[in-house]
Amino acid sequence: MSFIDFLLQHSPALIVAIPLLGAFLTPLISKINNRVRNVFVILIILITTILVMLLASDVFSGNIHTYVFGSQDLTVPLVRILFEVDAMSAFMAIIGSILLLVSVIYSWSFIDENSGLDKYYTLVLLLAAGMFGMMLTGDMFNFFVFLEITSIASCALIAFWTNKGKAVEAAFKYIVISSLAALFILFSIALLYGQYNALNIAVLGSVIQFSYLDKIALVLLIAALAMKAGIVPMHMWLPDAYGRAPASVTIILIGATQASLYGVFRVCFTLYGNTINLSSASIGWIIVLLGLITMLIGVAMALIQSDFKRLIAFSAVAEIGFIFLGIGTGLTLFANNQMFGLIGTTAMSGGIFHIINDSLDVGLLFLVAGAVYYATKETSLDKMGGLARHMKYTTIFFIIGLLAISGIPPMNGFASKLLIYESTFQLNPILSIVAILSSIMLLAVFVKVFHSAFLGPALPKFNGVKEVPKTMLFAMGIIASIIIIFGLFPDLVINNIVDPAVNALINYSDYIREVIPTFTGGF
Amino acid sequence: MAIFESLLNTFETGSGFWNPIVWLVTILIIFLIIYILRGFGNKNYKINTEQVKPFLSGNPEYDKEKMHIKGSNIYWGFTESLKWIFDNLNKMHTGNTSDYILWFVVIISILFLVVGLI
Amino acid sequence: MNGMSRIVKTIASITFPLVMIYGLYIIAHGHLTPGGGFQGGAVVASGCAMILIAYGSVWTLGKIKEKNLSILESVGAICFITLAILGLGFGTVFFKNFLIGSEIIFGIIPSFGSTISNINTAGVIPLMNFAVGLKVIAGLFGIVLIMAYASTRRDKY
Amino acid sequence: MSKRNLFALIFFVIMAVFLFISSLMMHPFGNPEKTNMDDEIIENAQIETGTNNGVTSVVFDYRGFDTLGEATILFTAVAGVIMIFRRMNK
Amino acid sequence: MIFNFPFIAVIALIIIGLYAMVFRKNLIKMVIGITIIQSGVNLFLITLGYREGSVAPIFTSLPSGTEIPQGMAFPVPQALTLTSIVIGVAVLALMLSLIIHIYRHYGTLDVRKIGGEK
Amino acid sequence: MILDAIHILLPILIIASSLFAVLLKDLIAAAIAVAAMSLLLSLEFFILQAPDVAIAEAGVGACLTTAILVIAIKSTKRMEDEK
Repeated sequence: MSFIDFLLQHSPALIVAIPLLGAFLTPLISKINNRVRNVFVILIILITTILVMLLASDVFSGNIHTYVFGSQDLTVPLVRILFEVDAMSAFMAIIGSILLLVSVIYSWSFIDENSGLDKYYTLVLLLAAGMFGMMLTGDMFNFFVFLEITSIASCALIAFWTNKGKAVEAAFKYIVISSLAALFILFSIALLYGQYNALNIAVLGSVIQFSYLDKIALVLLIAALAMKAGIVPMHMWLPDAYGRAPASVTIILIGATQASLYGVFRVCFTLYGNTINLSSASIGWIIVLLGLITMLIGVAMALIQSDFKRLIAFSAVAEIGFIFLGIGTGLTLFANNQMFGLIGTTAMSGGIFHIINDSLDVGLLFLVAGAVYYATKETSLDKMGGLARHMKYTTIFFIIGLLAISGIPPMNGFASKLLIYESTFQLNPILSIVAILSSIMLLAVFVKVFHSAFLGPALPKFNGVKEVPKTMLFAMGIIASIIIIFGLFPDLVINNIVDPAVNALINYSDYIREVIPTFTGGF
Repeated sequence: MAIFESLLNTFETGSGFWNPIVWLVTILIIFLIIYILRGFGNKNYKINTEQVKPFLSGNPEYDKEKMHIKGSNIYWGFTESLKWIFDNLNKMHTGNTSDYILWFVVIISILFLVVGLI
Repeated sequence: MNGMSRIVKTIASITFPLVMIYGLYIIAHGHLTPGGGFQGGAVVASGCAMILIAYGSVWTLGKIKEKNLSILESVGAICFITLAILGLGFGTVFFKNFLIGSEIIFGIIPSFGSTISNINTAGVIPLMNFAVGLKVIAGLFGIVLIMAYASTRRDKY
Repeated sequence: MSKRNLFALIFFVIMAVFLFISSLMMHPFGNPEKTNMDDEIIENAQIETGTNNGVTSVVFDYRGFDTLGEATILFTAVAGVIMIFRRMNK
Repeated sequence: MIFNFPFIAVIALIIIGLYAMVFRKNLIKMVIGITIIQSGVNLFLITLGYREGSVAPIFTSLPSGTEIPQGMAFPVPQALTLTSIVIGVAVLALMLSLIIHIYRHYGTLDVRKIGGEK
Repeated sequence: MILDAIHILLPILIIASSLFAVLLKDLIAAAIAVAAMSLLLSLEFFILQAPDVAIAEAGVGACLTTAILVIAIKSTKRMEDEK
């Protein structure tokens, strides 16, 4: 067995274990030198990214990886913890690794002036481990544990600037909300455990019956995970947290939010996959309606904000609505085979493609906001103006982000939004009209930002403003280049990354059959 | 060269298509038009002279800060005409942690009614 | 936080060793009787918290620094994850109980059913108990110590 | 009672009613219906892991990865508390 | 036969905790509410794993005549509860240290008076 | 039979102490009520044949949680004044 095969076989565990080991070692390594610590953290994230890419390239070719902890064989999957990586998990893990890598590079100079940096990097690595654990695990309770790791680490990171009262307050709101959500998730896991005496997602998915208790558990799981993902009207923690955290943390928080979103889809499609005929229509319509409200309210609130990061946070809420709309349209038609083949797959590939586009676009905009804050120490849009004269490259990156998030053709947002518009139009024209309307309003929101922050006369108070350091520009450049590549060649991305993920969600029986070979269900 | 060919594939969505070559050519043509238009510009424009200053009907020039339209004033007409919507939205976002949890309870009970009874 | 009266201090210092012995017993016998790393760690940490309340956080912080506790916790966590990774090295997968059946240390398998307790069983589990116990003692006591100390400090913003 | 509290109380009662019904629909107290996973653990714990304590065998062997996560949570919380109470000036 | 009374108690604990979080105005009362919900869920997990007339899943000095699988309580929920308890104390410590900071910044613990971020 | 009575009595006591924890205006008293709830809960765990969890709950819930709560209350404000 060659070394690559060995790595590939153990990569699901290593992807979580390496950031954890790095997090435990960081307090000791930071005794040496600050520079050594930064290099060490970047190295850890880089190794993890390479492992994720290795695993993903194998998973996208059609294999589902399983990894049993503490035992070699799959004969006793009932008792041990199982990691199960299908294309959807690998897709999410790719997003997470890109965001982490960018964030760590960006942090090098962005956060450099503050104290407590060794704890900062420790928490970033822990957040990475929690995110990857949520995305790769195949066990309900393990999912809960990693959810808690993610939320505790993100809460501590949101409160990084403790001398600002609002940051501490946002962190408190975040931890209250997320621990409440986690407790309800634990409660519904206990409901499922009490009925079926199993904790594995695949095992539960093979025996689930949609009884009364199952319905209660489904509702609690969807509501709690949707609250963690920031669905209106449970989104209000999100602008507080995103707006007050340092920009380098916010971009990882996007990844954590997407991990909760992944949880919603995993619960709807895989855990309750066997009862999909009973549940799909009503749950699908609920998700579509939540998505519509999310888009409209998110974008309307973004229009009247005057704080730069808070405005972007509200538009991030609106973007999550697009994802919910796409996936919900697919779920609504899931029981209807004929319609699903026509519309559903398109809608779902639009929704899933939009996950990666959303995290890249919103991430780039947050990084730009952080760069503006770094250069001017100013967050309010009313006090900015004429920054394009001092910060050329940042302005270019902002324009790229603006075009991408509002779905203007040469950028990546266009491709996924086009898919969503087309499919929802065939289901019900009102849905796509609302989607297009909120997309237009998103453009209006960011044109406002572009005008008030970057255009206009050169204000005398910003005379000394200089361009941000090269590492921050490099981090923004990575995301911008990925956005342009995705925008120019969407066909490539959809064929190689998105379609396998969509198929993994639709063919839930493959996921279950990997653990229980005798399972006969699904299509 | 299979990868290279797959890069240039046309992406079809059913009623629309997307080809990178077409778009690159379009962008090139736009830049060409911009370049040509720029060529018609006035040659004797001089920086750091009176020509640069804005002409405000003979009035003196305001401060730079006053010349710039603030961010919250840009869509004034739009927000003013839809004031009732934005007022209600602002009332909804109280910033109170108890209310956040209350919305969670509301959504859970609505979903219970929808999923549990239907 | 200031210390309490002399009576409290004396009684706390008398009770402290007993609590410590009980907690360490729970950690060491985790694989035989009720208990384990977490429970024993919690008991020991609550004993330390008693000393902290009795003598005051300033005195306690003179004896033991929060940085040392943090490093101790890191060491405990590294020991735990190293034992897990050694399962990959000596065995085949993560968390493989590679010592069980090896007849070296902790390698004996007890007979099935009701048995007398033999501490030399259970493979890596006693080692993991010790690592987790160290980590939990340092972690929980560290939390209480930092919070008690920080509540006396008044930073101005 | 303010308008908000009345609004809250209505939805609170709906949620409570559904949850109480769910507690009545559970299996009878003390007689779980399905027991396959736990029976398998109890039967094999002593042979496979060598522990006399079934709970410890689950905590450190069968579900050892959860325990790693739990230890990580404690580590995270300590790091978070230290970071929150750090001195801001460098 | 006691008609599922422990399960009803679990739900009652969860509802009481939620009541504290939605209707009480003090931040520390909200934290206490989370602790109560946590206790309720822990009790639920342990109650699920109880078999009538069983003994704890520990083989050392087992009472003679115990049937091996049927006569023992479930070990898995107990392990899960251990994890849940440690998670609870970690979250509690973090929340309370944030509350100390909030009190220093705002000088109050009333949930309606802090923040005011619209 | 007597076990059934305990299984009914202990949850009632737990609920009562949790109600005290929620309703009392004095936060120190509420923290003590939380400690009492944890102690009763650990007794209930012991009766439900979970001695491991009972030890952990007694150590963490009844001792450390109370210590942290009391430290936090002492460094903020003791009484809850609602207006």
